[in-house]
Amino acid sequence: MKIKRYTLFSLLLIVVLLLAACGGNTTDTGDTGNTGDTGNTGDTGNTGNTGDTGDEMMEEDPWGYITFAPGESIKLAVSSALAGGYAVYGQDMVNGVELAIEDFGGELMGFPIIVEAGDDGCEGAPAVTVAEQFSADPAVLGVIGPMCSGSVFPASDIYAGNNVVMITPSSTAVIITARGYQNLFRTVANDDLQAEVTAGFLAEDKGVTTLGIMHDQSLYGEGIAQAISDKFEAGGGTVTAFEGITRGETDYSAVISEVLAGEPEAVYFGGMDAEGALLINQLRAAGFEGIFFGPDGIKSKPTFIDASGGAAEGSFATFGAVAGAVGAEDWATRFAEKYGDPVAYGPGSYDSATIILQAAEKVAFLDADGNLKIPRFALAEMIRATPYEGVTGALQFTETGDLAKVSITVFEVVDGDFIEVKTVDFGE
Amino acid sequence: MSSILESRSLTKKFGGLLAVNDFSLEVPEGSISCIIGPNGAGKTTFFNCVVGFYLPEEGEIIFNGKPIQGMPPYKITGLGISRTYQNIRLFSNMTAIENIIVGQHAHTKATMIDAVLHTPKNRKEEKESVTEAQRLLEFVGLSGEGDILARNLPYGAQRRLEIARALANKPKLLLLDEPTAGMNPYESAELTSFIKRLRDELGTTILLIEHDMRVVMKISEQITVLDYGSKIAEGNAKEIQSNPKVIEAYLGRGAASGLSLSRD
Amino acid sequence: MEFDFTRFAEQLINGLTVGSFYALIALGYTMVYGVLTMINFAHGEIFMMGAYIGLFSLNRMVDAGLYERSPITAIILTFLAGMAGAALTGVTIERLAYRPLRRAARLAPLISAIGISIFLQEFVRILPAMGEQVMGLRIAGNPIFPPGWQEAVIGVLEDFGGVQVKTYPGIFTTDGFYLGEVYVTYSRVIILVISMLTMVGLWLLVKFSRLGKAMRAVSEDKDVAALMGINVNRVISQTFLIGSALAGLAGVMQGMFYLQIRNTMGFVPGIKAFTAAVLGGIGNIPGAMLGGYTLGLAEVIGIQFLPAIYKDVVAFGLLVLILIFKPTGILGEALTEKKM
Amino acid sequence: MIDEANKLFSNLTRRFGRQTVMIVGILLVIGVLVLPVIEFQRQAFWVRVIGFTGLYIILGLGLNIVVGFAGLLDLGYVAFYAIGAYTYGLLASGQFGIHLSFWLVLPLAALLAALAGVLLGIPVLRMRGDYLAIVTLGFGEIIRILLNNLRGFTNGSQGVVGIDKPVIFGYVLDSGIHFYYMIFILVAVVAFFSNRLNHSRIGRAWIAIREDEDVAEMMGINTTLYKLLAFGSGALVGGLAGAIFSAWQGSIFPDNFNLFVSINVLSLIIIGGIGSIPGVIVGALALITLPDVLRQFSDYRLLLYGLLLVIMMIARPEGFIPSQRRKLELREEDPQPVTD
Amino acid sequence: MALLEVNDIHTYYGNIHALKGVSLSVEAGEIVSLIGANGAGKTTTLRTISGLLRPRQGSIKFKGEDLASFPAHDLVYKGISMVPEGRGVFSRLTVQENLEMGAYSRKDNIASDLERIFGIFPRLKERRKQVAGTLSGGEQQMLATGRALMSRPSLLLMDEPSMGLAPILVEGIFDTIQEINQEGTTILLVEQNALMALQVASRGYVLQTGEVVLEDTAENLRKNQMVQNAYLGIQ
Repeated sequence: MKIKRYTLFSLLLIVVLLLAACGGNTTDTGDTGNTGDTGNTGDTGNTGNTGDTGDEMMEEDPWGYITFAPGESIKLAVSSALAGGYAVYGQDMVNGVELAIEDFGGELMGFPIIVEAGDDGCEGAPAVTVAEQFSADPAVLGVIGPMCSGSVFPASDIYAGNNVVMITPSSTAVIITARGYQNLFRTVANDDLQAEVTAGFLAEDKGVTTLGIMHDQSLYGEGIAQAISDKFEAGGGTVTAFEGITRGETDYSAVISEVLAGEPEAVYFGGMDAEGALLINQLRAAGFEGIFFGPDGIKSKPTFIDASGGAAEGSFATFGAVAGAVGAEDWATRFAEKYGDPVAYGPGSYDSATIILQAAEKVAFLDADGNLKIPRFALAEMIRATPYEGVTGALQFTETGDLAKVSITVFEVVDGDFIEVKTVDFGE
Repeated sequence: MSSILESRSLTKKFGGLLAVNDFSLEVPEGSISCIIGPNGAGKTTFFNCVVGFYLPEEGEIIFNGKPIQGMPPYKITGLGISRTYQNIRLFSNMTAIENIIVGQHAHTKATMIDAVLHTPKNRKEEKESVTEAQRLLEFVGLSGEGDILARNLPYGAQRRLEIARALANKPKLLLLDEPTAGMNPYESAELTSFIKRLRDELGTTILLIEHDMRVVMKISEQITVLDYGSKIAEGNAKEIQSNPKVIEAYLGRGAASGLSLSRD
Repeated sequence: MEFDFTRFAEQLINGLTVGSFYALIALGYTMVYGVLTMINFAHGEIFMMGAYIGLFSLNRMVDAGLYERSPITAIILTFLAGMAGAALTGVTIERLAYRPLRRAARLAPLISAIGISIFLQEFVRILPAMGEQVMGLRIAGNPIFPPGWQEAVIGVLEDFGGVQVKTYPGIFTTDGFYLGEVYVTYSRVIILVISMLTMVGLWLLVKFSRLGKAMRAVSEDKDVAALMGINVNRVISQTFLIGSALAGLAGVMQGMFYLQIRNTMGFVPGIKAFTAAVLGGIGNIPGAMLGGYTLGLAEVIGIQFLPAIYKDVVAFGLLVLILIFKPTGILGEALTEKKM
Repeated sequence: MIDEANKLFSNLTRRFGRQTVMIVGILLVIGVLVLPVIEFQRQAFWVRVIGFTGLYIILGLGLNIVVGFAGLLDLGYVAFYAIGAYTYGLLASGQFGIHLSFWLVLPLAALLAALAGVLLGIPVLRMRGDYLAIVTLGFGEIIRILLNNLRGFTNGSQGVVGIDKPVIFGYVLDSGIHFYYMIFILVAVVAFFSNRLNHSRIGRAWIAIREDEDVAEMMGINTTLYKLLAFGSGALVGGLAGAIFSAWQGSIFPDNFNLFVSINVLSLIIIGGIGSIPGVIVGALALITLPDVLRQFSDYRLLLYGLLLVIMMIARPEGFIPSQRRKLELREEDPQPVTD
Repeated sequence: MALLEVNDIHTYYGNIHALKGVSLSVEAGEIVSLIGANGAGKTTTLRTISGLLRPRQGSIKFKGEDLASFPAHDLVYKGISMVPEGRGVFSRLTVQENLEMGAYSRKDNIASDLERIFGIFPRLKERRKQVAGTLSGGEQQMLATGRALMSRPSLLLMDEPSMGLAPILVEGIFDTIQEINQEGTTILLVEQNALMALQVASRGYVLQTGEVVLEDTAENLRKNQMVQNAYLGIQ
């Protein structure tokens, strides 16, 4: 009995400590003056909450208004994986949004802006719950995310039904934007465009005729791998192998042996950075000397290049952004100082957040009582109408929410960093 | 008397070990018969072969004129063979009455649909099961203790409950494996007369394994002695007691005198 | 594809390497199962903790220049640190999360273990962030901890865990030698040698040492073992200690030879090793080793004939097949199945 | 259910007084039913959260038949959920251009899942305890891998999207509230039936198998058949839940059906009190609702979840509302066991 | 001073009050028998003395030392050893390993003790390499007894050594008990076979529903009418 009580006590103690630790992180709940250890926004005594939008203005915006009483905070929401295996990317997104708010000045017409992050675990079901949460919250200005295509599908139904603007910085699946939602945008190129550039680069610039393809069996990885396979074969090349690996394993030598048995000149991997690092390392150990190529998911210095033990040297990756875009270098330095090197979606999230904030600034107004009002439909239209210069390049949306102009850049790993090799522009 | 159970040249091996070796036995219908023998002689193994728990390598087991070896235990039970265990194996977290109701399984018919929809058939059957179970509890002297969890019953009551559960199957043949194990002479004498009553009142044939010679000699009409899986003797109590082979292998001289010491 | 002997031989070596990891981790499952008849679902996370603690120590030795001066010493010390760290984790878990449930239902410790597994994964990930928040706590607007501490503590925590993948320094290269036509890297040979030596050592320990016999006695009957004068709790702790140390060894090996470690790295090997332990007959030590290698080889042989995505299907299919014919695993005793 | 509810009721009344319990109970039931009707600010969120909890209650009730009633440890329950979901997804979406009615596919999904349950049951019948656990776990993984890789059939990792919403008399059920009511009707139906099953000849046979399989067979119980019945009924319920999930969600991906779902469902029935129907509800509230309520602790969510599992198990190894019978099974009654 | 002094112990299983104040004593060199019906508390008494169960009340003194604070595994070091009910051999260990486990509490050379046990039970010597699970019931009983002796106990607790054994083996078991006793080991014996038990013992206690109802010399107990009726099967 003694042991049991003691155990319980210690466990409870841990919980209390954790809750205390969590307590330090109340920037998102906004109902207490916060202790603010993360750089954003100050102490705002929150007074009650205003529920509904002002009736008298309803007819003016077909989607209604987001209204803030004086002193209330504007929430910029992030839906992503914040715990579990994909949290590294989700955290990156939150960091990007945080930095965007800071650069924006931390407030909009005197109303403080805060980040509200929701954990969707990169999965459909919780993403819908998060979407219901954000949609039901009258203080949410817009949503950055969800990160994974599997979450975007079901969650976007909810956001669309509630007229909440969302921009995903990461979901590349082609059909996401094909459903006619007017509230949905993305700041990345879709799989087809990436595949076109990759296949073209491999076949024309590098003269590759045989390609072995691997993927991580995920929606993202297999999707892009399939697109590459189609484009490469359409261009007259031969795909010697199309094999999947299991995320979470470490020794991929067996699959590699099978892929190399077809003696491909190049190997493409549809998947993320961490597995990419393991693969390139083991490919080289297995004697492969050809080209290794991957999508934006592997374009990460810390988790691909640094984690590969030098084997990544000479590998290629595409990224849907202009290298050396205005201020990008300076931005990257500032980001790194604050949070460490961006992993993957930090820049895209930064741009997405800034786009929403800039559009909001243009459509927002104060009513007679001093409430801040943001018309929802006008906000979406403003986002669509306004060209934007960001750290990932010049962005401009189409009717469907895709990028009108996309630049896809091929990077090569040289001396332990990504160097721009070639940029292809799409759109007018 | 015809035999209800017959074993013909039965052989059961475990690896290289011959647990039961070319064993033939006839159990007369309506008798109380007994198998004795040293530990590891193959008595319980034989029981396990009869109820279908083990598949014998050779030989036949005939129950009521039909071969039953190779049939699954639940089917053999359905034919009318029940058993108890050396170290009581009740469903210890079920109540006494539930134990008996489970014992009636082979005779009840309710299907999943009946159970879910509470059909009249199901209700009638449930009612009858409870009545029958209560009757059996009374028979073994446990009336009023139906709602006690089996494992909370005293040892002797557990033995009787196990027999009641076996009886719920309305067996024609009841196999009892060391029913008096762990009982003192007083308790085992009580159980012995109960077993006799069983046969006399219900007409159930009884085959038991037993170490307590006082019990064996008192109630057995036929005694079979097993040693190393083979039959070494068969006969009535007197014949067995004086059989030199049995004394040598099993009883021992002292035990024989011990029997007389008990002035039985 | 026609049969290619060289590739087949290559795959066998791949299978043995992977099998070594499975076997080392499976041993912990099987040992714990032996003494407690519980599935220690958190065992994969103990493996992960070993890798993290190993890396943390290695970084310290690099900082101190020890690695420069004597790489071999540093590597050995890294292994020892990883093993010790994993062992400590295992023993602590047993003490806090399993021992109070020793007499509870069989599934209670399983759920507790699942809880611990999730907790450890998240703990390692969140540690730096948590440190930052705890260090940032204020009373009446004044920080509780002096700023100097904050930096040091957060630095240490960030060096230990965090959300990002961590990388061991590339100590072992992709160098190797040709065995006939088959290219074998030195690192694979080292993995095989270390694993096999460890396992033989363990086998000898369990077979012949006083502790080994005590472990076997405890696994059969705790009460009677206590009557022999065996301190049952201590033996259980020691079992966790040894099993966890083996997982720690595997964890450090993973880091050394595959470079990359992360907080979720325990999950897949954990499930596979559990499979291997059952395959060999859970509770049986040689069974776990055999199960590990069988599984590793089955996977590589399987993908010679099927697409690689079906590798796990092959693994589980083999398990089902073996259990159908031998319900207690390859070396499991049939004796326990139907004893009367 | 009625018996258990009565017992629960009398327990609670003893502790809190009859009136309080009645009032709280009535308020709870009304709250659940009325929640979607009254308007309040975060209503849609709450409807989603409670509705989703309801879905897990259904899953819990289904798995409870297998684990709680029949005592078969199933770690691959998600497979049946997946089969139900994909049955509806494939037969009512653009995937094959088939758009069958939800009401037609719902029973079909249940039957297919039940069939899969029986098919899984056949090879694993002879296995006991932990062997069963790993094989069922493997089965769940195999189903997920197949869903992920049978690309021509399931569209692989790219999932099935644009799944039809159910239509009733020309009225499309597309809001969360519709699904909310649909789910709670099903909760009531499944709870009612599973309770009747438990207190029937079938239920008693399951208990007997759980207690002592060999003896159960000696009672004339065809253990093979009854185990299959348990697997089949549990799977059937899982299939129903899956079909509703896929209609509600509108898109499904293999990743929705990972091992964590099985673990979650198992944990909730054990935390609630295995074998107990009110227990399943409480367990779901603790493990499904609570984490959603604690959303503001986003990055600590899983960490707390893991810790919660451990603490709840240690505090109440028999679960919050154990079934009367299980309560007795779970607690060994030895006084101060010394060898622990 | 008695070797073992049990004073008014109360032991519970959950809420079940199993021992309701049992007191007994064993002098050095004696064989003392505990007899009683099933559920009378005989085994519980032995398990409480050996430390596997803890009394809620009462004291147990061995060689004058209170045993309350010692866990079961420490008692072996003090000189108490037990042959548990149902024998409890480690079925996957060999005969020799089982015997070695018996000497777990000792660090000195055990070879001579092994020889001594093999002297008492030559059957065990023949089977020393055999796994204990394959032994017959009688051999397992020998092994359990031999194993308990390996710790060189001053007090040996034996729980139902004759249970489930063929009559011919039962004799041998009681012969051995006397032999062990003559070599200087004190024995506390729980036996269903009261007849035999009272023949080898010098004194005895009769337990009924957790209480001692009778204590006397073995000879007197054998003559006692109540004992004859209830436990010796003599009517």
